[in-house]
Amino acid sequence: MATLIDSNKVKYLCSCKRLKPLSYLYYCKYCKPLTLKCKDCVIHEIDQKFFCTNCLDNKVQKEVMAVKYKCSSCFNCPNCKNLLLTRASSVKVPKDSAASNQSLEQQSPQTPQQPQKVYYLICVFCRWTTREVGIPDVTSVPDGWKLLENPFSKRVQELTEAYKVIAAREKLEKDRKKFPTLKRRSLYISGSSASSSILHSDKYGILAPAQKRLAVTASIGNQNLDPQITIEQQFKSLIKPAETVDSFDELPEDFFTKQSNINSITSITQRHANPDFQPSKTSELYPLNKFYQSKESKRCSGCEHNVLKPESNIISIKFKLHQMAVFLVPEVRIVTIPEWKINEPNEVMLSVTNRYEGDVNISFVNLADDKVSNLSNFEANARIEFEYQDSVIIDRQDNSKVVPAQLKQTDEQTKGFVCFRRDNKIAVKCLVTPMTKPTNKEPDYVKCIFGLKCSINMPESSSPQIQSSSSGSKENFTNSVITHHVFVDFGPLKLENGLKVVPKPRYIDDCLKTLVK
Amino acid sequence: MDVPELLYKKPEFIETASGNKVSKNSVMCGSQNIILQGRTVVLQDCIVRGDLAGVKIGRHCIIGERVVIRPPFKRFQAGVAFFPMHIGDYVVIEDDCVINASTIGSYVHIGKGSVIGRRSTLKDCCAIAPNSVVPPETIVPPYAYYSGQPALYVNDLPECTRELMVDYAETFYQNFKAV
Amino acid sequence: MSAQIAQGALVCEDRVELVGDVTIGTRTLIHPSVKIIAEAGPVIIGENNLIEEQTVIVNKFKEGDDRNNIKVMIIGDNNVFEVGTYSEALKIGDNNIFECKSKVGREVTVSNGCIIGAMCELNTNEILQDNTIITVKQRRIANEKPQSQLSQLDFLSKLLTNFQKFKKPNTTVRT
Amino acid sequence: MNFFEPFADKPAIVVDIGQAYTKCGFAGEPAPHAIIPTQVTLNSECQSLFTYKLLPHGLETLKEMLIEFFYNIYYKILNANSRERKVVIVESILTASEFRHTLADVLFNDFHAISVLCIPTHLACTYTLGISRAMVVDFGYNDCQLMPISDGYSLTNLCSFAKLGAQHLHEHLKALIEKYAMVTLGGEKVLFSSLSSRPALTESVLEDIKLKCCFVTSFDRAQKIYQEMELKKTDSFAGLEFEFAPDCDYNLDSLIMHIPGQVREMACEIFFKNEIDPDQCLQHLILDTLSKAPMDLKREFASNVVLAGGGCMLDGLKPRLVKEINFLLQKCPSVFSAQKLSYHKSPSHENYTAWLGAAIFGSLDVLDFYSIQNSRYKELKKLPDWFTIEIRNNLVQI
Repeated sequence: MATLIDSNKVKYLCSCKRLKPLSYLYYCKYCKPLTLKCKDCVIHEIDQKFFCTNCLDNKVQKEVMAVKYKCSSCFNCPNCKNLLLTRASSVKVPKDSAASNQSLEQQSPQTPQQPQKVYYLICVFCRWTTREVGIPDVTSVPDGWKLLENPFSKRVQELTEAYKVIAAREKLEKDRKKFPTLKRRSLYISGSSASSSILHSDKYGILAPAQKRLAVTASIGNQNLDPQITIEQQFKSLIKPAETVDSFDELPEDFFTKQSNINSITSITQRHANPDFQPSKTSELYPLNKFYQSKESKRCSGCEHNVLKPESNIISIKFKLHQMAVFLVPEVRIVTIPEWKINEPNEVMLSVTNRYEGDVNISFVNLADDKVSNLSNFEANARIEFEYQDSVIIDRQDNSKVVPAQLKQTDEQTKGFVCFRRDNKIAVKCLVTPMTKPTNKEPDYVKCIFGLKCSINMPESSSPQIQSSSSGSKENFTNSVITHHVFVDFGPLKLENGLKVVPKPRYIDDCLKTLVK
Repeated sequence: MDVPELLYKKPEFIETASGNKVSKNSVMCGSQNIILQGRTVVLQDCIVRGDLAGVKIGRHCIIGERVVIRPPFKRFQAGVAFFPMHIGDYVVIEDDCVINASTIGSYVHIGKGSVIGRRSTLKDCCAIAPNSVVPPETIVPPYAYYSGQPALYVNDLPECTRELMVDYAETFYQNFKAV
Repeated sequence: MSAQIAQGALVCEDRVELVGDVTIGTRTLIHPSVKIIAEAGPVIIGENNLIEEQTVIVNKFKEGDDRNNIKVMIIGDNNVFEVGTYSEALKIGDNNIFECKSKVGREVTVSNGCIIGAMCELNTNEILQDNTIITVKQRRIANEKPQSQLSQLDFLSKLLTNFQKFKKPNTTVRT
Repeated sequence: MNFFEPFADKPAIVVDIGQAYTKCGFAGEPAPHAIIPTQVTLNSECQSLFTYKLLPHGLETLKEMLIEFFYNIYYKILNANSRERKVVIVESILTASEFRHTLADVLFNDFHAISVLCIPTHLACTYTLGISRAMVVDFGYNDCQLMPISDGYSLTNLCSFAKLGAQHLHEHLKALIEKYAMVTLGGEKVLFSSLSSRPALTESVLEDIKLKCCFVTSFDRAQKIYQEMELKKTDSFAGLEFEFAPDCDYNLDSLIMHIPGQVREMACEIFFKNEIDPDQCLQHLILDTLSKAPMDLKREFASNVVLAGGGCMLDGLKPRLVKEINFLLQKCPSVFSAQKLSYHKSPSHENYTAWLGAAIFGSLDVLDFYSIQNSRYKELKKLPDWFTIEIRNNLVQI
C-alpha cells in the first residue's frame, strides 16, 4: 500500500538522522532506548538459499556460484528483457535417430518418420523467438539452451594463472623481507639510492604515489643496469605473450553504400544485458539466463541483533522476525488539505493509527523549529499548532470487532481536538500556518515538523537477560516513552494542475454528532 | 494521505448478505460462476466474465471502475480452454485495468490502467505500477514492485505491505458509504 | 440506418452499440460493451473477427475534414481486437492482432499479420509492412504471421450461446 | 555459514564506476556480471551519480546516492553480503578526491567492506595483457585519457586528456540532426528543426541514434569529403557531390525521422578533425603524448598501444584511427621515428577492459597486501590518495 497511499508525505526521523516513511522503518528492541532503523542503517544479509523467481528452483550459495547465479532453465528475452516461454511443436524425424537433434535438418524422406516434440523459446511480449535467430530447437527443456562460454575466457584463465605464479613468487619474497622491517624503512628514507630495490618489490604499482616521479627518472636511468627480471620476462616463461597488430579490419565497402536496416542493430541495453558477448546485431541475440535471487534479513548495525528475518520459503510472505516500526509507532496520515492561506492558521486534520498490541498514549509536541532543522535537510516553512497538548489514548487494534466511528465519553474534554475515533484510529485537528520566507517570497510547498510523544507499555521480556531470570509466567510491563519527530509535507501551496482541496470526510461530521446526542 | 471517503447512491448498488457491494451498472456475465466471498466492492462499468470460466474473488477486495476481469484461455493441440481465475483477499484493482491472470494472491495492488497478461501469476504482497503491461505467464514474486511495458522488477515493497493493505481495504470498505 | 449483421455472426446484446452503417461479416464474434460507430462513412467488418470487451471502432471525421468526403472503413478477416482497443484506422487487412488497450489512428494502414502490442499508440501516417510487430519501445518484422485464433472463436461461439443473448442476424452470408 | 569462513568461495567484488556505465562483477571471472547505467533513483528521481556537484548539499547527496547505488550492486545484482567481501574499485585518475573519500566512507562505514583497493583505469588495462609498459588510451564518456604505463606505474606527468568523449559526440550529433534531419509530416518531408513541437533529443535517444545509425567513415572517404569541401570552400555537408551513405529512418515517438547520410557519416568526425583546435583530435593526441615520452621508453610505448573504453566500440573507429596515425607519421616523420604503431587486443570487449584487469588482479593472493584494510582505514580516517605522501608510511608499516 506504500503504492496506494502517497506515503512520502509523512516521514519519520530515523536514528541515523534520515527521513523515511514509517512503513520503511524497522525497530531494534535490544537497543535502549528503542531505536528506529532504516534501510540505509541496518546491515543487510542475504539468505544462503537462492531461488529462481520463475521456476522456484532453489539452491545454496555454493551451487549458484558454480553456475554464476544463472538458472539453467529460465530465460529472459534478449530483445525486451521479458520472460521467455517454452513452446512445443512436433517435427517428423527419422525413426532411428530420434534422440539426436543434430540430424533434424538432414532428414531424408526415405527413412521412416516419427513425430517428436521439440521446443523453442518465445517472448510473448515482443514475439522474439529462438527460431528467428537460427538457434535450433531442442528436444528436452532442462539444460536445453546451453550457457555460452565467454569467448575470451581461456586467455583470461591463462593470464590469471600466470599472475598467480608471479604473485606467489612475490609473496615469498615479501615474507622473506618482512623480517627486517626496520632496515627497509631506513633504506627507504635514505633516498633515491635505494629506490630501485623498493620499486621492484612493488611490481603492480598500486602503491605508487610518492615514488612515481622517482620512478620515471629511476627507470629511465637504471633500466639496462637493473638486474631484476621484469614482469614481461616472467610472463614469457609462463604463457604466450600478448600479440600486437598494426592495423584493424576496415568496415566492409558495402557498409557505406548498402541501405541499412536499423532494426537489425541492437540497442545499448540489449548489448549490456549480455556483458560476455555484447551482440551488436539482433541476429546475434541469445536467450539470457535468469539470475537466482535471495531473500534478505536485516540486522541492527548497533547491536548486531536481527530486526527482520524472512521465512526461507520463497513464496512465503511471513517472517520469523518482523520488527517493523509500524507495529510500534503510531502512524500519522493527512486527512484533509485546505486551500492554503498564507500567514494564517489553516485547519488541517491528521489521523493517527495505532498498530501496537496494546493501547498507546500519545501527545503532540510543538518543536522549536531551530532545534530540528539542524537534524536534516528538511526545510520546514510552516508552523503547526495543536490546541490540546495532553495525552490522548488510542485503543489497540482488535480485529475481532469493528467499532463504528464514534467518540468516547473520555473524548468530551478533548472535544474539538479529537474529531473521530474508530478502532485503532483517531483523527485530530491542528492549525498549520504557512509562513513567508525571510526574503518575503511565498513558499512553494507547505512543510512542517512536530513531535509525537508515545507512551506504551512494553513487556519486560524483550530484554533477554531479564527473561531468563524472571519466572516467565508473570510478565512485567515497563512504560516506555519515546518522542518521534514527524515531518509532514502537505504538498504545493498553490493547488494547481489537477490537485484538489481534500475536504473533511462526512463520517467525521457524523461522528461529532453522535457525541452531541 | 489517509484512505479517502467514497459515497455512492444506494439504488445503484446491490449489497449481498455477505457484505459485497456490486454496482448495478457492472456486467457480471455468467453470474452463477462468479464467487465474491464477502465485503468486496465492485464499482461501476466493471466486466467480470464468469461465462468464460469460474471467477473466485476473495474477501475485502476492491475492483475499480471499468475493470475487465476475464479468465485466461490457453490453446492446446485439440482446441482451446478457459481457465478459472482466483483472486485472493485484500486485493485492490484500480480503475481501467484488464485482468487476464490465472492467480492473483492476497494483499496485491494493481495500479490504474494496467494490463495483466494471460495466465500470469501475481504472488501475495506484490504491486504493479499504473499503466504497466505484465506480459502473459509472468510470475511476480512477493514484495516486488513491477513497472513498465513490459513490467519488470523495479523495487521492493515494505515488509509491512500485508498490514497496510488490510488496513487500506478495510478502511475503504468502511468509508464506502451510501447516501 | 441499422447495422447489418451477417448470418453466423455473433453480436452480444449486452451494451453493444452499433451506430450508423455498420456491416458485420459472418462468424465474427462481438463481446459485450463494444462500440462500433460509423460517423464519417460506413464500417465494414469481415469474417472470423474476434472483438473483445470495451473495444471502440470508429470511423470518425478528423478536425477540419470535409464533412461530405465520405470514406469507407474496411476491416478484413481473422483479426483480433483484444480488450479496450481503440481503432480509427480506415484500412485493416487480415490476421492482425490488436492487443489490450492499443490505439490506432486514422492515417495508419494496417496490412496483414501485424501485432500492435498492449498499450501501444500508433498515430503515424504510414502503411505498416506485413507481419510488423509493434511494441512500446520498438518495432520489428516477424518471419511469420501470428497464430490463428479460429479455434478460440469456435470454442467461444459454442460456449457463449449458453450465457449471452445475441443480436439477430439480418442479412445472408456476404459473398 | 558464518562470517569467518575462508574467503575462497567469496571472491572480491570488482566495480568500475564509469561516467556513463558501471561495470560490476566478481574477481576471477572473465566478464562483469552486469553493466548498468551509473544512475540511482533517489526520491523517485533517476540521476547520474556525478550530478552531485550541481546539487545543494552535494556531498551529502552523493553519500546517499552511493549508499543506494552500492546497495543495488551488492544485494540486487551480485547477491553478496558486503561484510564478507573485499572490494576492488577501478578509478579514473581524474576522480575528485571528495568523491574518493565519500566512496571510501560508504564502503567502509556503511557497508563494512573487509578491504578496498583502488586501481587506476589505465594500469588495470595492462593486466589484461600481461605487459608492464604500454600506452593506454581510454575513450570514456566525458573525455579521452591517455596514460603511458611503465613497470606498473602510471606516468602521470606524461598523461594527456581531451574533451573527446561520447558526450561530445552526442552534442555534435544533436547539432547535426537539428541542421540536417528531416521528418515526414502529412506526406511531406520537412526539416526536423522546423517542427513547432518536437520530441526532445535526450541523451538516451542520441545514444540510440549513434548506435543504430552512425559510424566512423573510412580514411579514404573522409579525405575525399574534406578535399571537396575545401575545393568548394564550404563548411556545410549539404550539396556536396560526394555520395554519402544512404539515409536512415529512425522512429522517434510517433515521428519517423530521416537521418541523412551526412549525419551518419560525419557525426563521429569530431574525433579526427577539430576546426577550432586542430591538435584536439585523437591522432594528434596519441602522437603528441608519445613524442613527449623519454627516448628509451618511446619505442616500447609505440609498440604497445592499448585501446580501451566503450568509445572504441564505435563502428570503424579503430581502423580509421590507425590510418590517421599512419598518415601523420608519413607526413611528418620528424615528429616520431617509428613508421607505425602496434596495438594490443585485450581479451575483452573494450568497454570492460579496465574491469577485467581489476578482476584478474582481485583474484590474486597479493590483493590483501595492496588493499587498505578496514581497520587501517578506521585509523587513517581516509583512503590514502594517489598523490599524497601518506601512503609512504603505510607502505613501510605493512
